[in-house]
Amino acid sequence: MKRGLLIILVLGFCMFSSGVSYGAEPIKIGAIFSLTGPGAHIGVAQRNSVLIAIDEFNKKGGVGGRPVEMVVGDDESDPTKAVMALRKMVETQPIVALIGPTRTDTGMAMIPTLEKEGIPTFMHAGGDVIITPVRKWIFKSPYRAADAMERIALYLKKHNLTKVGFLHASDGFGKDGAAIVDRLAAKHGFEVVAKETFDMKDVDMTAQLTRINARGPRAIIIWTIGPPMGITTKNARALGITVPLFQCHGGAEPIFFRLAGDAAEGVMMPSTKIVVADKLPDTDVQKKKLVDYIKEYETRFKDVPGTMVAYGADAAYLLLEAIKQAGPDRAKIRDALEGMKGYVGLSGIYNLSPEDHTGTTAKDIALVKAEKGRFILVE
Amino acid sequence: MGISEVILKVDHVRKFFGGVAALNDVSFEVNRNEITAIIGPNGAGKTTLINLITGIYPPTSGKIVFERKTISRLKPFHIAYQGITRTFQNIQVFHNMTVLENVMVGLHTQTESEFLNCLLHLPKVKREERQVAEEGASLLRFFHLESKSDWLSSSLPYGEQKRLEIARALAGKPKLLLLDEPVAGLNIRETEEMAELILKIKKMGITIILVEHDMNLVMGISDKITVLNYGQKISGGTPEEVQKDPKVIQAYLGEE
Amino acid sequence: MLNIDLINTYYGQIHALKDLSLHIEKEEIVALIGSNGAGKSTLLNTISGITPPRTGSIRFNGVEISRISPEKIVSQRIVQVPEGRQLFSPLTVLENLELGAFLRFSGESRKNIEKDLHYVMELFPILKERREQKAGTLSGGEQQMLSIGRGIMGRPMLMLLDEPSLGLAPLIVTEIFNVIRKLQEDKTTILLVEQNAKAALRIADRAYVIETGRITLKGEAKVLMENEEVKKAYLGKDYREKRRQI
Amino acid sequence: MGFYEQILQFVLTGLTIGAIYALVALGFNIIHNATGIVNFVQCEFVTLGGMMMYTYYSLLGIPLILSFFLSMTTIILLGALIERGPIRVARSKAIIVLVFITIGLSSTIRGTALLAWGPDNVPLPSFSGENVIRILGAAILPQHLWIFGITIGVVIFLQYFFHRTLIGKAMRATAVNRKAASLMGISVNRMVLLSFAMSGGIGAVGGMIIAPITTTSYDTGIMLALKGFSAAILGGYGNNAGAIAGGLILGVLESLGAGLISSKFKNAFAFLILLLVLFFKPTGLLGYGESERV
Amino acid sequence: MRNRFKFMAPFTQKKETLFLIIFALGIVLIPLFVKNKYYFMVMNIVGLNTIVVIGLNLLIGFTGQISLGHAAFYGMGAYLSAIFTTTYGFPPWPTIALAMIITGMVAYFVGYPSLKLKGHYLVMATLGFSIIVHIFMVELDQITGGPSGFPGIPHLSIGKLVFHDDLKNFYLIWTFAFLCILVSLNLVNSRVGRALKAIHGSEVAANTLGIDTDKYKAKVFVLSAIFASLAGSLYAHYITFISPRSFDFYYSIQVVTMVIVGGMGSVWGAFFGAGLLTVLSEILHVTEKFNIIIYGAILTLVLVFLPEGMVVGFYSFYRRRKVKTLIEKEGN
Repeated sequence: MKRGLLIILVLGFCMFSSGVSYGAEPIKIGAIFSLTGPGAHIGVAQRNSVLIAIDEFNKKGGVGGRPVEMVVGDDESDPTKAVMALRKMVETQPIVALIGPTRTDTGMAMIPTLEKEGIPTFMHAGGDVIITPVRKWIFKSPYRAADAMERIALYLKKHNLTKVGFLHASDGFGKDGAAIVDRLAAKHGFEVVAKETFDMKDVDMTAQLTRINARGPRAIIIWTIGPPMGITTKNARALGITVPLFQCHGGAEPIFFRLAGDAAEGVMMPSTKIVVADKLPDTDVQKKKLVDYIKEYETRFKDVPGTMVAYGADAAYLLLEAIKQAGPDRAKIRDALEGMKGYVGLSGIYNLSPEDHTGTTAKDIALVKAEKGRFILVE
Repeated sequence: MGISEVILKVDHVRKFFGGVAALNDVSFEVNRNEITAIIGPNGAGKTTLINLITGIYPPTSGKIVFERKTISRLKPFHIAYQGITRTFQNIQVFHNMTVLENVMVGLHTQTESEFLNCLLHLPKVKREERQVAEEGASLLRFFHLESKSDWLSSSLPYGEQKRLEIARALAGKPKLLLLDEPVAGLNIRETEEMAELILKIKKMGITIILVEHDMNLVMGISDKITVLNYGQKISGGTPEEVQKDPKVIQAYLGEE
Repeated sequence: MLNIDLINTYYGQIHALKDLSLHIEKEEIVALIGSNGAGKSTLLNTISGITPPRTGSIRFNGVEISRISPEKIVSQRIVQVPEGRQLFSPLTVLENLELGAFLRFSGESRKNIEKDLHYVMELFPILKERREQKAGTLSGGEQQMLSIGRGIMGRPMLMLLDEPSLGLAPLIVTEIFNVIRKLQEDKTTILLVEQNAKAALRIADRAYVIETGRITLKGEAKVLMENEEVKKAYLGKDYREKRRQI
Repeated sequence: MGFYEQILQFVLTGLTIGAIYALVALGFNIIHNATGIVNFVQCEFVTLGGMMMYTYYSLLGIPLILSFFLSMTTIILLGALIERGPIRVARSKAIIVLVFITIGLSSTIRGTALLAWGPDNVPLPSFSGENVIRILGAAILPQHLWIFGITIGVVIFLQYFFHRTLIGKAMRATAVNRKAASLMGISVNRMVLLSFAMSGGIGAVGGMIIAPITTTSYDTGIMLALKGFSAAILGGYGNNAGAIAGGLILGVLESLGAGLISSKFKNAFAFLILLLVLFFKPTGLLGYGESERV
Repeated sequence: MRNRFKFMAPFTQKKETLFLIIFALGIVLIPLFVKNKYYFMVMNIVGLNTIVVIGLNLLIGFTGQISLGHAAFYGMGAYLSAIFTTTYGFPPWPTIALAMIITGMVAYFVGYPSLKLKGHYLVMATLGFSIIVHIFMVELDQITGGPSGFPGIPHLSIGKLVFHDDLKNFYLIWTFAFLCILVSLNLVNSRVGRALKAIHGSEVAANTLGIDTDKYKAKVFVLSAIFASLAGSLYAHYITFISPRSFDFYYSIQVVTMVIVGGMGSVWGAFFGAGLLTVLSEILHVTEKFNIIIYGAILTLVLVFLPEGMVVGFYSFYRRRKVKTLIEKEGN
């Protein structure tokens, strides 16, 4: 709460000094992230990303002079705590919408309350279960895992790589991917020759990779987020595996190079364009927005934004845009979100609809490759 | 006293701990309503013998018969139900419970409420509780502990803890009571009180086995004595016989 | 050399030593006899600092030692050979002996320690044969010898021997008592706690009889040997009188 | 890769991770032998080893070897501090109370580490490059060799320490018989202090040598330590040879299980072994039967 | 003299009846004053934790056997309820009972061999068991929904009354918590309760007094598992979503901490511990990262300085002072 209070004070001071909308009552939106616990490495970056979007929005005048204020909660990466944090927010703050949470399980735990209370929510969680089936009040900003993997499948098809090994974490995200890869294999005509799993806390996946490698795959897809990305990459290289290696759409983060070290070289992954913004052609409609955002993020947080930041920021941008259009009314905000078409975000062009609460498609996704400590666009 | 009846028979009992014999071929009998003392120098195997009788561990060979029933393979709690209870060399009163509760635990074999009944506190349990509390209180009166029945037993002075432990053992209405060094650590006055107490218990018709180092006490109150040394029985008989037995004198005082 | 003055020691809630006083002169063997549970071992542990007295004083060569830690007392050269041997059974005989000299390694030359090692091996030749064996594999008598040998390695001025004859065959008891006498000749002062009263009184200069934490008799060992009271301390008085009253 | 090469690969990687389990198990043993408790702070010793190394080497730019020993020293001091502080001050010396004190400390330290280094995993460079070495068709990294080498080094050091030095012998003596040890003038408190310091050092080494392969974060130690504990139980709690055997066996079994049967229940496997050993042979493979001692 | 009056018995039965009445009144009256749904949710979580902690306290505090595996039983209750009602359409109330029975049986099979082990061996056996259960929750995703969790669990209902909001669940959960406290007090003040305490005091002595210690330990372990299972089922039907994260190793540590902090061997201490630490962790929420540090520090400090737990510890401190003044008065 102290931090929340601090933000209010700072924001209040900014408004006062700039003379904009003095005395106007702020519109509150809730934001729940995994600031501690196993999801914290993503949650903290996401909070930062949202902060930038909101400040930018308020600087432009907010909603008819009323600033937007973010009320932050921590779910400690725990479903029970997530519901408690939400319940607390709903009871104590007049929030009109919610951003977050970070994880799929915390998100799922919050859904019953959110649906009952009728709070338009933009989640950051990766799992597609959140929007399948489409729920009235729930949206999610990261790419659908299926779309991201489809991006990989297109590459496989183009280069005629028909035998694929699949290694995934045993968490929700990893298992989700394991189901998707089977569907896509049928659709795009490749064969999953081996499928192995590991625990997020494991420190060595050599055994699994050895097993996969023994089946002679032409490419290996690894579906996980966080530290195991580095370990699997290193293990694969240590085993002398030379076939193309793919990580998931959560991997294009600066930390990937630190985790995987030299082994990172050549690993491909679907990503938002934020990691390759400077290499985009000037004709790209997203380029200016990306470059500006990166600059702001780097000066403010002394850190290079990765793909997770883009998802986080987009959730905020879309929500703020909807609030601007609809005013501080939950139902109207929801309707505005659902009607959002062609919105240029950091992750792609969003076309939300009653049938689609994510709004991006495989076309928005870039395929990037790690090369000499940076990401480059593959094609 | 008439013809004495054998209540406990220890029959060629051996106990080995990892190859070392703690008891080697020990046999003796205990008569009903007598005080039988087991004495012997340190490490003679006295406490081992008590532990065997109360089932703490089984004998390596041989058997122990109590009232015509072989008890040498029974677990301690079974043996308690047969009517044998005991005290311990280093007091084992339940420090986490009150004085009264300690005695009430002693009444365990006299009652039968089990988990489900107790959880629901059925009328039967209520009745049993009242009865147990009354019996406990009367036992405490007998041992002059009634004024401290609500005390945590750990707060009692040492001598009273010793008494409490005997009270607890008596609560199980034993036919045979084993006392392991009941006066160790007591002063002379307390020792005399304890001697009276033990004789009083005997008067209640309870057979007693007494392991004790205080020879004044042993010689004073026992009817029979069994002497152990190096895990073997070296002598046995009345106090007068034992006191005169050169083998006993040698075991205690060393060789001439 | 050692002066114990009116000490009271509690063992948990047991008042184990009651206003106990005794003294030991240089190079004598003093025997402390009494039945089990009389407080003999407690007294040794009180001197060694393991169960410090609640009141009273213990002075060693004029220095108060009743409030200092066991290891400091060992460094004063008071070494106890505990009852039941208390060897480090998974360690070898040699290691056990070395540890007996634990505190001396920091202050003395290795040569001195080596010399004492030879001395112990001479006293107990069997230990030399078994030097690399684990202490736990020795026979009872050998273990007792090792325990005493370990004590000697501390180069004590005062050695506290707790029941060295316990559980040993008569022949070995004789051997051990011979060694004790030899130690005295080599200028070690000895406080000997024994249940085997006769053997103890035979080699002691003076003796104390302890009963329920109090000294009940003291005097020249030879005198005490003849005293009937000693016998009673072990085998008890006749209690029958009392019993009839009840 | 043929079947036998695969097996070899599983065994080799299993041995690597097993070596870490063995180190952790040794750490558990040393404290157990001195005090009879399970020290949950062992988890944090492992974690902090890696994190301190990262701090000294990557953040402060201190040379690798120096960083290695600096980190070790830091954790040794931490271990000593824990003994000198809460463990010695504790009003109750009941084993179970002490065990829960270490659980509390473990969580306090983990929280502090989270605060100090943040939630992200951080990398450590390999000690000598990342060129793959081939052994009969199986591939390993130079870091694997370092792990083997340093583990063997630690084992030799411990063997030397416990059997050739006076202090080491005194520690063994204290573990066997506290009272006799203090009668020899050995300070039991100091030996316990030393045991905490040593297992801190050993845990830290484990954390440091595995970090270049796995990266490290504020909570990497937990799983490693719990499995290290399983290894200690498997080998016979308190027995150092057993700890090493238990660690290696567990590592190899895990690797073979994941490789040949299924990777799904790999972690369940370690704990299933733990349960089976506890139920059917609580003394472990090489134990002294010390479960009775508790 | 100081030592002799260390302390007297903490609670008497008369006081317990009084506490029970106050407690029941509290449950009825609190909703009249509190309107904030968030507070109700916090209190509901306190209630659920209370049920688990009371059961665990019977095991740890009274019988002296430590378990670090109760997250597994809590989780089993939740998952069995969720699976049977949601996937197979069983009616909820019988399912809760069924879950309690199944959990109890599993607890027996784990407990019986484990409880023969002493001290930390028991701790590690239960810990190992709970990690295995956790892995099954994650890996058997066909049945459990895996790590993403299990959504759509129905609310409980009695006839037309559906327990769908925080207030209704407040009454439901606290009624069960009240019943658990009641039956625990019954048990504690009975033949069985005394037997359990005796086992804690001295297992050998208890055995020689006719108490079948192995059987009693296994039974109380099963009972505590059943309590945890009940709490788990209520949790599942209350939140309507469960995931393995809620039933991991940390939860086990958390509930054991509640037992220890509240005070071992006191039913009210268990309630106090559950309440204090649940509310505390909510308040500490604002300190974000300090949360885990403070939690650990509390556990450490309580154990170092008040090993009897806070309730019993402070109580005995108070009694000691009272007794001391009594003695001083007598002296004058």
